[in-house]
Amino acid sequence: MLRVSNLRSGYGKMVVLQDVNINVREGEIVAVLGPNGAGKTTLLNSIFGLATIHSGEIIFEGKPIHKMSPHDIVRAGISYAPQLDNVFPNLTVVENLQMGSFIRGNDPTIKNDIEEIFGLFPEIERRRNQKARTLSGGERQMLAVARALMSKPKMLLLDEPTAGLSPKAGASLMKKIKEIRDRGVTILLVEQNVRRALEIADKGYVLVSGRIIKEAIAEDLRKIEIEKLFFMGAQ
Amino acid sequence: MSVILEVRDVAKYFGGVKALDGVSLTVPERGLIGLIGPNGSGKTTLFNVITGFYVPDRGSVLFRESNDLVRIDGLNPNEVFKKGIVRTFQIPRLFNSLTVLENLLVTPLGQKGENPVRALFRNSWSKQERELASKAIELLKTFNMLHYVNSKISELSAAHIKMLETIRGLMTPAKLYLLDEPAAGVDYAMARELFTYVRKLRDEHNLTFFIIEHRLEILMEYVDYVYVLHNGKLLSEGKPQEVISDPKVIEAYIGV
Amino acid sequence: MIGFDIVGFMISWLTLFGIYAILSLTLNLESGTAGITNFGKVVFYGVGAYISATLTTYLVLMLNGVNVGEKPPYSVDGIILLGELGNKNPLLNIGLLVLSLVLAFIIAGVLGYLLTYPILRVGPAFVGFTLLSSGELLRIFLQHYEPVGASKGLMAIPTPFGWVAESRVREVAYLCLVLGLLALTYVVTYKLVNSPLGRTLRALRDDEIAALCLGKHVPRIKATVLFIGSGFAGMAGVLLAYYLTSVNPNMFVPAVTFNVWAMIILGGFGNLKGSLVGAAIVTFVDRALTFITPQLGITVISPDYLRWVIVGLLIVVVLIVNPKGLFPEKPIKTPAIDVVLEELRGGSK
Amino acid sequence: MIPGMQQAVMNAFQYSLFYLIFSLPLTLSYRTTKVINFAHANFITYGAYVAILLHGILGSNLMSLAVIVAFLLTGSIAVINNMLVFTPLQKRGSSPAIVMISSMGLWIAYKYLLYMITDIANYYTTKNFVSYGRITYSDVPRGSVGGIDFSQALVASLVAASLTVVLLYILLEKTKIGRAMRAVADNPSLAEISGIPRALIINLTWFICGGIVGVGGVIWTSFSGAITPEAGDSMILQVFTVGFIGGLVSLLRTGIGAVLIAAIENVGIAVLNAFFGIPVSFRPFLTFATLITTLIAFPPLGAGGGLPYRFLRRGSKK
Repeated sequence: MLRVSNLRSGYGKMVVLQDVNINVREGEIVAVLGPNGAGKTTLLNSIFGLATIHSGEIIFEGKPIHKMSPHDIVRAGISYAPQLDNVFPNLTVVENLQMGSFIRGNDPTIKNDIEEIFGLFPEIERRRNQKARTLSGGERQMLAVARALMSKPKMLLLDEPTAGLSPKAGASLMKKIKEIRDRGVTILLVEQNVRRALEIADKGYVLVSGRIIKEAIAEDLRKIEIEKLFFMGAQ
Repeated sequence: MSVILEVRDVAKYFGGVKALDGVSLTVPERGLIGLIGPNGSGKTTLFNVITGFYVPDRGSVLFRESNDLVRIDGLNPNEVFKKGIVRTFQIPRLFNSLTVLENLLVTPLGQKGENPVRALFRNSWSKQERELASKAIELLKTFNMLHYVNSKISELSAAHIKMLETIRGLMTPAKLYLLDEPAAGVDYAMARELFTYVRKLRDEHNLTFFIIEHRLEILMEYVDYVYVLHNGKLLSEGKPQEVISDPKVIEAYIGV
Repeated sequence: MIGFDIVGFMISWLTLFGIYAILSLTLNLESGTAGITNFGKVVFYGVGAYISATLTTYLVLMLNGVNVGEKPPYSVDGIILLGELGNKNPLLNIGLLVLSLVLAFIIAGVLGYLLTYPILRVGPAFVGFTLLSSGELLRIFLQHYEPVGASKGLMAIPTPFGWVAESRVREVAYLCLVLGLLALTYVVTYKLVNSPLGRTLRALRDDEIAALCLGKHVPRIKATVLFIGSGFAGMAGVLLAYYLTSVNPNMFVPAVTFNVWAMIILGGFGNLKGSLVGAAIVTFVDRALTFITPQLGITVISPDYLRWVIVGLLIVVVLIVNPKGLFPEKPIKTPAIDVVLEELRGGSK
Repeated sequence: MIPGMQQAVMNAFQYSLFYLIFSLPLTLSYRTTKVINFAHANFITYGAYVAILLHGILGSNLMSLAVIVAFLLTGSIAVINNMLVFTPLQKRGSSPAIVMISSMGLWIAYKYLLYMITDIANYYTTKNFVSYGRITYSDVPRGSVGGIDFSQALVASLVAASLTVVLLYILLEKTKIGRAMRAVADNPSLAEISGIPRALIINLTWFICGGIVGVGGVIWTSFSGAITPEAGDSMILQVFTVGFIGGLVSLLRTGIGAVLIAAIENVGIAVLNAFFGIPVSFRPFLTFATLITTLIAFPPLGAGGGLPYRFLRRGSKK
């Protein structure tokens, strides 16, 4: 469904990612694991047209998307929940969700979808008419994921959705991500929290210092000590 | 070893966000000290407090001046620099329209030609200027960057930009260097080279380094001691090996 | 084109060029090199002009024993008296010129220094706006302040060379004075730009925060630059007042500031030679329009308005098409370059 | 009681309405587009001249007609400025200061273009458009209620200011497009990620902001006794100071700023005039003093930079 091949990208002249190859099949949860600063966010930004792509290509459903604007990429069916600055702080929770469905125009089913999403995230339903800036970190993460779902994407990019959450909240969010996949949305998940990610992922990539150093199905990854890879890198 | 920098119970709040919530730590002279922690743990805020960008809401920052530790919190950034603290930024802040040489030459304090009256009389400052230029050239030679001497910053690679930002402090008698993610965006080999230089500088010039770095695999190889910040508090500290195996650190980084 | 006075045209163009070039050189130092968004250049220009006008008219009358309480220089009597008394004593006239230049430099400079205080910590928009509105305030003040003639301004200002009988000689002498001061301005700005100070100013423009972190006292440096730039602008104002022999508040509209901006944008930010060329081109267009439009029989459109429209569009178009201007900024020339050259030459052997 | 105080309070009320109409769009346009638009004054003047030319050339006495034409014209000017100047500059990565300087260029060009238009209009009609008298409209009521005189200007500006506040509120809070405008202001990159067409939203913002200010310009012709092509310029000190009080972000604080500046100017100068004999024409000095105080005491660090420099060192010595 999504294929990233030989990607070399970064910001301006700064090259962050080198030779990155990633494959995501429909219906999968693919986790990209790696320590802080490894380039995980840059990978998602590259897919979403927010980073500078020096070479390589990104194909989504057979169409190259690495030259498209973020706006067109949303229309193509990908949605993105960034880790930071992921809500509109001065808009209410409901308004945030409505913004997520902007490309759907005046679709009458949006109202239903909002309620449905609140069904998935009852924690934020209680705060539906509050400004997003009053939300806690965990609630913001949920709102960000919820907002991204509102465009009815075929594929969802998630950047460390559980960062800064308590273990309990993190685990429950992961469960919800799995639920979202079961509703038919393919998920590319970037995570630092290896164990939590591998609980739900089908496949994983380990990204260290801008390079993929390991690719395996989740079961195999669970067996090795990924921490070592994190701290010591490939060398 | 005597302490060069001491942070005492520093807190900094932004609205309800506790960016720093009572952090105390010390940096010894000639140390190569790491500061790590997940995103948003308050590392850069701590640097900002030390260098005078922010006034801490509580606590104090002390810096060694001859034999005493004096308070430097609340000073303006330019005054902090004069005490002997140089910092670099996560996103390097060089002067983009100046050449590499000019970026180095702009750094030294007390240049005669910076006085507007003296600037009019070239003779009064040209000798000093030549000396500084020789010093800059020596520095560039040491770091294998002499061929870039007349290049604009935009012609440099990311690694060289990071390097230049670090070495421009050497144009002045600075004692403590605060480096904010020197290896970010630099490839592995260059990052190691950069850290090797840092170690060499420490050894040869008796400098002290306090380094924020996410790329632990590189950092851990070079530093003597590591502090770990998490949610504005000191989570752990110790020798690199101890910190890596500290369950609290693993939990903060990797999760349970 | 019958009776087209080419020499007269050249003299008037060059005089205007000289006055404006002083402004453009110093604005380029402030804004091009040091990055201060000075939208209030006209304040210091106007202050200089009014200082010389006020000083000269009052002193000429008073030293000739006229009671300025009864016959102030802006009254009809005063104007007539100024015409009679103004150009008798060469020494007095030249002395007044020197006094005006010195006072204008100091007062305009100090004003520039003081005006930086409230704006040191805020972004370029606020800096620009504060300076811009101080220009408007100056104009309102002048319009309502009776001792400087309120909205009529001051007229019949005795000129430094008023005692010279031959008008062409007088004009040329004045032109020499203007070009002399321009040369001084050029030398000073050139030396400042090509010095460690100039390097620090560019650093400040590129990244104020980084400069502050390298120990540069950014507020003080900015204030000093505005002192120098404003001082010279004050002197340019003196030259204007004597050239036109009259001043009034409507000469100092914000458009004057942007006329100078157009010059430095056209010539190139941070390039002094560019500022000279920019000033030459813009003032030439100005003079040419004034000379040509009446000859073409166009009376509907005032050349003044056309000029300002051109100035405004010039700013916009140059910024869009070629933001570096005609002459891009050059590296700073200090002895450091020689050291590098020696080193590189030595290295190749 | 200070003589003329009642009049001063009435004036303060009248001016606060004008400042509302002129400054709310300034804040709205900055926070959405991040452009400091010094050509804002042109919208006021062009709005006023729409009314004047309609009145002087076509003999129209209808404010409603002038309002419609002015809204369309000044709104379009704002969009054209954005499409031809601001957006190309921003796309090329020009600094906010450069974009701001370009708006200065636009300001000068538009202003003197209007002078040329007035000259041409004067040539064909032999009417003086460079200083045009107050216009009395046939479609705006006036009268006196409870001893307070409701002039046409007061009625019109009261209606326009209320409509501006109410309609902006409905637009921004209740409609999808308006929420998208707030979203773009709040977090431009997330807006883009969410698929909101930012360029379109920004153009729309310009159109609305330019249009509202133009309408204010039309109403100004029923208030000011002598309208010149500088009419807008004479108000930018006040309008920008009001905007700066709102930090160019908060519409609510901008509204408060409008009332505050109108009060300081009108009531303040009445007091100073009564006690110290300071001429009423010096009232902009009060606004300037407010501006300087705002900048020193609460330096707004947004709007393109700011320096972490403190003149008074707090907390360094205990």
